Amino acid sequence: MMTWIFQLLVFPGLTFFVWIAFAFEWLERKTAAKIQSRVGPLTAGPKGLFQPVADYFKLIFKEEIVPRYSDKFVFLYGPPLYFSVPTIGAAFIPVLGMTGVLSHTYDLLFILFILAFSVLMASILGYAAGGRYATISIGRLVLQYTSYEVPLILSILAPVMLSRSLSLSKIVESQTNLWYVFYAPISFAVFLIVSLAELEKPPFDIPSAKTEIVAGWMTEFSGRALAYIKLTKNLNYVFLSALATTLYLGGPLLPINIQDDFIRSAVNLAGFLLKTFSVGFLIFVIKSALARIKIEQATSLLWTITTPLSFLQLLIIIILR
Amino acid sequence: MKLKIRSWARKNSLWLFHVNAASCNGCDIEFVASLTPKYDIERLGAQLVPSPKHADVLVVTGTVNPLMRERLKRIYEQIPEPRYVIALGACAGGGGVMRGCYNVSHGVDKVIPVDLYIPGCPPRPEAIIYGLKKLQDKIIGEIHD
Amino acid sequence: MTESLLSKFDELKNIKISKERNKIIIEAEPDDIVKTCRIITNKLGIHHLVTITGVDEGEKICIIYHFWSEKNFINVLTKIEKTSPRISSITSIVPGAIFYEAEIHDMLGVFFEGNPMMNSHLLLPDTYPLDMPPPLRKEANIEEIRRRMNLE
Amino acid sequence: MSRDDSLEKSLKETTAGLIQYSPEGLVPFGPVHPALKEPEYFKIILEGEKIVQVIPRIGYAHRGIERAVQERTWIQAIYLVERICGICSFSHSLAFVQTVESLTEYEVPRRARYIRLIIAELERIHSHLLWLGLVGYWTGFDTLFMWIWRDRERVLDLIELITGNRIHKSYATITGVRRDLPENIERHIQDAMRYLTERVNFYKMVVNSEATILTRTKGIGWISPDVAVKLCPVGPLLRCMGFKRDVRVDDPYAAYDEIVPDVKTSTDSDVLSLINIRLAEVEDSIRMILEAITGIPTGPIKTTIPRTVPRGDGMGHVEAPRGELFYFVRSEGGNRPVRVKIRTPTLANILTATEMLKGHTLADVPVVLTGMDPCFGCMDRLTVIDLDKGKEWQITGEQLRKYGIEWYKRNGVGEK
Repeated sequence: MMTWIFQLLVFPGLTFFVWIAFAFEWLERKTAAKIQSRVGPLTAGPKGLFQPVADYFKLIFKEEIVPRYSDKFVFLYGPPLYFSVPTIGAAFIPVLGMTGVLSHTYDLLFILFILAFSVLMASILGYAAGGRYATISIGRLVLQYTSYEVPLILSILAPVMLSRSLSLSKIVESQTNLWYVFYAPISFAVFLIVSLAELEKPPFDIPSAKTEIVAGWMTEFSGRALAYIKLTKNLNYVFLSALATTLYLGGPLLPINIQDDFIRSAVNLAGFLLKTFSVGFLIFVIKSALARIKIEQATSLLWTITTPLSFLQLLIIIILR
Repeated sequence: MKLKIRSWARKNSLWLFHVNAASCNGCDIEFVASLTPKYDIERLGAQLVPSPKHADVLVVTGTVNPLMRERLKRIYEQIPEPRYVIALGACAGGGGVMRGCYNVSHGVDKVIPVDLYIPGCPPRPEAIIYGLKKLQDKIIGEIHD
Repeated sequence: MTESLLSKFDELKNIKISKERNKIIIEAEPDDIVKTCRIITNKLGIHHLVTITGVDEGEKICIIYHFWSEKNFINVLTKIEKTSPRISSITSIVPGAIFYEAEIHDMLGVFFEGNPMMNSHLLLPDTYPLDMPPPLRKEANIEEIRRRMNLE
Repeated sequence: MSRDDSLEKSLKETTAGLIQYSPEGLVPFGPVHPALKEPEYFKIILEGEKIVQVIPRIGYAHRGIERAVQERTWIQAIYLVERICGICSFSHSLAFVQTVESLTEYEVPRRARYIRLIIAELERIHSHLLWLGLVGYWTGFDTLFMWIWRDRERVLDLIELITGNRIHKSYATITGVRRDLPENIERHIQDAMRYLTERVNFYKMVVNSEATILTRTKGIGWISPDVAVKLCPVGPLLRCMGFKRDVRVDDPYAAYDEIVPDVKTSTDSDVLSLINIRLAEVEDSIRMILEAITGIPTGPIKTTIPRTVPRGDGMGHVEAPRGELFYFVRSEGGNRPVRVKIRTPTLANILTATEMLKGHTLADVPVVLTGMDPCFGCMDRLTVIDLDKGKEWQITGEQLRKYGIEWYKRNGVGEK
């Protein structure tokens, strides 16, 4: 029981993922800056490493403005709830061994639910805050969600079919010999594209397009609430990268055989971090090289290209087996 | 300790919201230029945010004409505390070359309180970086007092 | 050049045409302004209205329509009384004139009959005192205007 | 005939909209909006995501310069008019100075005319690159924005080297320019131009091949040329509709009679063609600058003239980066102008831009509206959108229904 609580709270659980989320934001900003031939954050901590921490603490200590026409209860208590969504999801990710902190037979169904719930929470938050930019933003968010959910489920189905299991630990276990990215490369690509849509990053940053609708559904939030929302968005980032790692890159497992338990966990941890940051880095590079598209273009792209591609992958798997 | 963390966080995370209050664009393009590769104020942790609700620093350029006056006040009120105002350029500082025109306030400080003036017509990006540095010093000093 | 131009305007009386460098100046009566502009656009085929200028000349307000064709400015000049500054709008002939006319309405208080923007401000703030003369009139006192708009 | 009718109807709607507002689906765009660095207010009426009506309210950057110029002497006025706009500041001073010169009969030395051409073309490159970078920003392509602005610094460095300032150059004066070219400038210009040629070719490749940019710009903002020409647009906006009109060729000034610009046109009349026209103009400017710097004559850079200007009406125009910039100056023989009228390209183009927007979606607004390269600082000298927050939405919504224009007046006064 104590190990379980320790795992959940400190290592490798909530706090662990929060620190990775900060590191992800730093990496995102640094990568974007390097691609744009800038320097990026530099003065906060070594190489600006503590920049996201500074942003977070500053927001925590700031005044929180509650708009007059907002739903005050949801406005105040929604952001912590929103924060909890990817945190619970992250507990299912195997980090040290084959299993995560939480684990059961139907992990993936729960994770799909988590991904949907995150969008739902965003819509509720935007709705509670009110304002016309939020209204347009939610419309786009929901439309985008309905377009990418089918390719998302189809792309997750590939590892499920290959391992014949819905449990993450089973999926990781069956990848000991060869990662699924080699069996199902198309699905992996589709998963990355869908991740961009889920994370509202270019070219799918339509619901928070700042040159059109200010900050979308986040426009009205300030102070503590904004700190939670920003952190949650980074956690989503980590969560999706970790999920890609688990489903396609063999989870934390590295092709090394070690007997000692402690050293094996340490190596697994290193493997997990390496793979997650690589996937994250890949997403940063893709997003920096693209412009935003329009919502109808996004919908047609997701429906007419990614969905048939995912089907094609599934068909190949069926034929080859 | 808490104060130290707080002032460190505030100093290193200045989120800017830019308002062009009837300016000639000179200051605005120099301000945007200070975000771009050659100058890059993101090094200091500053970034441009789209909504005043997310901002810490209000950067005002221009001569603040009567149409923009009320807008400016309203935007200022939307910025959560603690907030700082930078008056960028000669026009925002005190009217500049437009002083005496019928549709011009003589400076931003006639409308909202100002923390920092960056003079110049327009100020060079180097001056803007120096100004931000000054603001950071002010923030640290302010909390120790 | 001026003669051939003059022949185009035969249906109008009281018209004077002079040329100086690349400036052709057509002086017309205020009532004939729509007809003159129609001749310019239809008969001469000049569609590019550069702008409309209004000048306060003391007792009269001079309104100049600047057209540009090939190598020349064609200026239609007309003068209206300051006491009743009204003139018909040319927006039915040149739709692009809407903002130019509205600008003169703001700046000199000339009313263009037929222009839909005549009861709102184009450039001036809504706090501009209505009983004060428009800012580009000679009698407008800048200091007084500033005081009235609470800018001092 | 039917086309004319539909234009008239559409215009009537626009202008009627200036007076009566419909509260449903109204989205304010400005005056303080992340897409526009300048304050101007466009009320956009939507049906879902489709735009049915755009209503501009200009005046957020109005300062009253036309009146102030009348209280300055001829020389002081130059420094005031160039502060109308920070992007095309040299075009403003050049247009004013040329208009005054047309009144005075003094010849501008040939070397000064060449130097004017060089600065005017450098400014055009700087302005077009700035705009293209912002297109990247508006379409959410930050990398393109940063790269272009980095390259733009090379042009600003050159301008600083020649005139002593980055933005407001204070360089033109009546009958000449204020300083001579510094030594070794030829080498600096050639280095920078070689670098820019390479970069412009790269950007040409990027905007014409990068799929996300193409989907955002190709076919967007289409307007029928027959309709548009009646709205009197100028500059690249007119050239993208196939009209070969450029003040530098139609009415040569500076040294444009000796170094003739190659006017590029397109018949696509969409945002992509605007980008391509502007990039082609940048290439042409590079060529003209190189020609001018190699063939520059020696001699004086200005002539001394009395402080008064003879009586008369002067008209002058230059091709600013955004289009035709027109000045009217009336002198009564004194040491200061009696009336200076300025018509900036943006005021001429804004009506066309609002027409271009109709039928497109909200996502196109920043791209189309800024596709004309608005410079509201210019327009508002005498003349952008609204970031009102949700809490005001409901108040104004009620007021709109009740008062119509009354609301409009009150909104300027502002209610919290």
